[in-house]
Amino acid sequence: MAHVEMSPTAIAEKKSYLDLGLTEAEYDRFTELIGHQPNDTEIGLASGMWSEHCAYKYSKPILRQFWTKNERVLMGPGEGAGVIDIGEGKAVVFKAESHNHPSAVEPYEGAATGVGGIIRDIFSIGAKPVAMLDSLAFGDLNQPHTQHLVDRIVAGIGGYGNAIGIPTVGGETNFDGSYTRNPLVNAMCVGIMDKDQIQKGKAAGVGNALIYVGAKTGRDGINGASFASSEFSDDEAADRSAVQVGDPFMEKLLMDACLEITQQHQQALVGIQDMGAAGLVSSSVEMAGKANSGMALDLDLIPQREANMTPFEIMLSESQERMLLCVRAGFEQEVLDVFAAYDLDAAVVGHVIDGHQYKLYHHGKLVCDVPVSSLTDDAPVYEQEAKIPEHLANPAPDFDPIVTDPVATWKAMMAMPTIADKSSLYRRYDAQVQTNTVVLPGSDAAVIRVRGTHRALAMTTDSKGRYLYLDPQVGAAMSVAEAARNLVASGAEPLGITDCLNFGDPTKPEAFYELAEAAKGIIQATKAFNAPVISGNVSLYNETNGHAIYPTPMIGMVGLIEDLSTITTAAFKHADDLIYLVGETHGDFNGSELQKLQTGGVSGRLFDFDLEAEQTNQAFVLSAIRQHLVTAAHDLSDGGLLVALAEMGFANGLGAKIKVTLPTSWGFSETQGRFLMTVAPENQAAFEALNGPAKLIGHVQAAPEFDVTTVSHHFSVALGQLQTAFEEALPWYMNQKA
Amino acid sequence: MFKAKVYVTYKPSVLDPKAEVIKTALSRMDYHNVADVLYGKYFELKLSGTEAAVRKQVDTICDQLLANVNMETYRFDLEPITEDEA
Amino acid sequence: MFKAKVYVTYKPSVLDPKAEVIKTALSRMDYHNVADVLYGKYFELKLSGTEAAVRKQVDTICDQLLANVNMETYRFDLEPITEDEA
Amino acid sequence: MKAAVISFPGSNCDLDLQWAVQQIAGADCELIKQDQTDLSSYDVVMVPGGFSYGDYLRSGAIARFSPVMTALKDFADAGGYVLGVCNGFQILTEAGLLPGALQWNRDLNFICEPVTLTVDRADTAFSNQYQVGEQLTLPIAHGEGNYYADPETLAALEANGQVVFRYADNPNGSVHDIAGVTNAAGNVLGMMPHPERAVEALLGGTDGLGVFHSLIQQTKGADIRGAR
Ligand SMILES: Nc1ncnc2c1ncn2[C@@H]1O[C@H](COP(=O)(O)OP(=O)(O)O)[C@@H](O)[C@H]1O
Ligand SMILES: [Mg+2]
Repeated sequence: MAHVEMSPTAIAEKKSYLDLGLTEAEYDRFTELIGHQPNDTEIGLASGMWSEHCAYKYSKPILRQFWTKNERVLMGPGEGAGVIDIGEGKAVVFKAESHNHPSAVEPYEGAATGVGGIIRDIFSIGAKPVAMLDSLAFGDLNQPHTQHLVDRIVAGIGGYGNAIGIPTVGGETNFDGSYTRNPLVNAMCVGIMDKDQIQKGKAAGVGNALIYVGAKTGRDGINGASFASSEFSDDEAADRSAVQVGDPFMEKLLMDACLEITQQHQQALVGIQDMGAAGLVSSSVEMAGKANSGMALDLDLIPQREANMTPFEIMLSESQERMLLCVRAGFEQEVLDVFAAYDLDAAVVGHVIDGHQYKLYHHGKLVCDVPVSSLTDDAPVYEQEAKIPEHLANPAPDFDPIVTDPVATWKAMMAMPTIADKSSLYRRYDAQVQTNTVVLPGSDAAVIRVRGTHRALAMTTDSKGRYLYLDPQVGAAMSVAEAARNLVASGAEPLGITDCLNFGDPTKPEAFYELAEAAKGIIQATKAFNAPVISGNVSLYNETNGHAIYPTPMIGMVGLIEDLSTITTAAFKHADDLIYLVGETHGDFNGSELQKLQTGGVSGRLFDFDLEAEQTNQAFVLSAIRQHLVTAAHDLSDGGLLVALAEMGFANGLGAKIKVTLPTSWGFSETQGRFLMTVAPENQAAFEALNGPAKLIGHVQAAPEFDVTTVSHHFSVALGQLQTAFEEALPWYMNQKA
Repeated sequence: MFKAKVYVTYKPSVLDPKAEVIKTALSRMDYHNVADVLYGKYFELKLSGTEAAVRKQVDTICDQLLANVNMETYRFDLEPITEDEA
Repeated sequence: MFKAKVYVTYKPSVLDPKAEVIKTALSRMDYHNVADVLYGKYFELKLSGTEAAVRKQVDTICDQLLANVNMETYRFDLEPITEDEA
Repeated sequence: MKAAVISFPGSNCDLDLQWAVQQIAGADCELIKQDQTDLSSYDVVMVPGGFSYGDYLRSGAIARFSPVMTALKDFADAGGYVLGVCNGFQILTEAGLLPGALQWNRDLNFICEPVTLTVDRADTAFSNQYQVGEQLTLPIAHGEGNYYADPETLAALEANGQVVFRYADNPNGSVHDIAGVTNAAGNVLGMMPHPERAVEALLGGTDGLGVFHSLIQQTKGADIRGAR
């Protein structure tokens, strides 16, 4: 579908900018900013750069409030990714990105190119990507459409990550009806670098060159940024033009070559940035904007895959696997030679110029002449109206579960898709390439050692859409807390977070309310855990035919383990180890998996969250682990105590005998801030001397059986029965016919 | 009984990394007279039914299963075969 | 100038897992009149040279690159094309 | 022992192999590129895992046309030891240095998980530090690891005792549960599981170290750091 050019007057008269997602007011504002009637190219650039995806016009007022800096943060939001000091001269770089819309349209390539995009963000900072995580949310798994999405999205993530050679070490997979038509595909990449080699995406110094490298530009994914900034309807499912095919082989070459330049040709390099949303225009104009420079590009020099591309198409194409570099004058050949050695297409395509204009030439004609700031800093920002949604203003009555057959409920809970074993999915990811993965998927956080140091990094992603649906602020704080809890259970101290804010249409007051409230919760919790937001991404308009997803901020958190010997996993290690429950348990069921199991959905007022208790408990667990008093630790999350207990037993086939002074149903309560830990009998005294919020509830046993006493029941079940329910659920669902 | 021969290839605007790599290999084999490479999938299905019904069915199978119409196009030929050939 | 249409398929003795998956999918779509499925790769190459030379060259390209003769077989057709079509 | 690892464009386990041989097994190991044409200074040449040239046509199909492959063939013909792991195995079969071919896994999915192997031969250059019948746990990570050879080839492989490792619980559909196989002369081994991923206790096990220690033993000279 080629783009047909229109004259400036025709654009004004026919209001063709409306089709590009710009309003009349925005058109007028842009005309005023640039001082003339925009031509076809200029209006196209504005539509890309003023989309939510690039300009954050609805979310900026929210994002500004995030807490983004502490003593360890070397670089916060604003660049390709954030950077945190991890000691011994090293830094960790991480960011997450959503590819929800592309994956809904074309699951394999949408997911694959999402992975490719986030990897470019990491190596553009100068860091070697060492790990990937994927956070996925789907509709109910008994739908054939969902089964298809799960299969293809998982294939796409693996297809890219496995080929490029970055291990996918963790993530999450959640299922809820609200995601049926809007699956969430959020990918997170983590990189490691020497802390004195941080690169920025800037183009400074008049006369310095802009070098384009990577895949040739084609007509694929034109104006995907503004596509991602609108809602879906049934008609648009048939709009199939915005699809790109990922090329991990090309990206591997690009990554290796760019890292060679950032590490060995620093004197040549001024700035480097990947071409993501809104392709060439966003990367180039942002690089100029950050350095307050002017810029001129000659579009005839852009490597092109197709004939007769218009300036609009060249600038807004989202062809994958491309980077833009600003290179000091005189060093162009040195950089081109590096790329040539990797068999990559590279070309000088423009220069930094005097002044502040952004100029594009095509076939010798000036086709765009606008102030750089008209596309960057001067893009509109809107303060939206917020209104509390009806189901929050008048919540349904509390849910009070009745559990009469504890073993049957326990088995059914283990088989709930969100709880059930995900190994049939993550076994399709290479989790070990680069040989640094200490803790593989299947425990709490994944752990990667940092070569050349004594340290390791733990990482996790967590999102709790169900909780946010019932209370966006508290639910968001719980999402951050759960991420921290996963790290702590692995022996790590939280360093910082990245997020993907997956929400509905921000122009609807109810959806904006959810976004604004969620941000408040994130701010409270990130401060509480000393984990600032160093990067992130916003995905709005996750709606189909007017139905929004649950508000779902995805929290990607990275933590530091200073001593490799304190890495801890969730699996029981030895019979007779003592089992402790950390934290108080209440009857917390609104929003829980048990409510979903018994009623088919979630409703009511979300249960309370004691952030202070959560902090205290986490600090206690981490200190006990660091004193080598803990043989296994697992946080309590979906499905609560009994689910966590069973999971701890599976890996080594060890059972447990416990006694709790709680009603049976409370065994599935989802009260926050809790852990299960095991302690070797010889360390009991030392552990109890810590006087922490831990209660001895039983012990690990060699017999593969769980034996549980509550205030109302005494029951036991073979480990194998629970494990079968846990392991076979996903494969069984995936083979179901409608 | 019919035999359907189905050809599935990328749409022209979609970058095909596979074809690119094959071109590279051919030039390494010193074949410089190869101007262009197209890479696709090929299927043969044997189906029973009337020609019109089979044609419609193959079209649906292509659209929904054999081709990914987000980035691929397909075409097919039908030829009648006898039961023996099937 | 010639266009070579190359078909690469598994040898009959090799079980093709992809064809099996397609068969399963077809039966899930409730198409029970599909008797047989063959899955393969399809290539189009454009080459210059005399017919005999091109034929020999395409054969070599198939044998060494496009097919793995340990498990696959290939066949190809050549058709002359004009420079414009190339 | 002096070893080299060939880095093809798209190889991604090259550094892992080098790390295992050099830092862990303690032998000399260099990385070389696909355009190298002289391998005469090495005792062992390794072809690593990954996705050479994207594996876009068939895994290993394009790499075999690299200049280094001609040199590798000469090297193997002259009796040099060649180890291909995962994509390396695929490349060696495509190049005709090993019999058979690697097809899509039975369930068509990529599989990454630890598998149990049984050692069939403990008298090869690659397995002399193991015992016949010994069980090893090594990770696999591949989409096309389903080993295929036609019946005659298979019969010859078995008759000559060329199968070195077999899967205890076949994960991918390989004929005769073959996980690792040598050429007739016994100086070229291809295996789908990754020995270089099982050389450090921190990362979950050291069962793969024996492959590298075997080569060191076979080529003598170098001292073995840290016994198995
Ligand atoms: N899509 C996925 N990709 C990779 N790993 C996953 C995925 N889904 C789940 N996992 C892994 O499965 C384990 C359990 O996941 P989850 O139940 O979300 O953990 P938790 O409740 O501790 O956050 C974790 O190790 C997680 O990394
Ligand atoms: Mg957990």
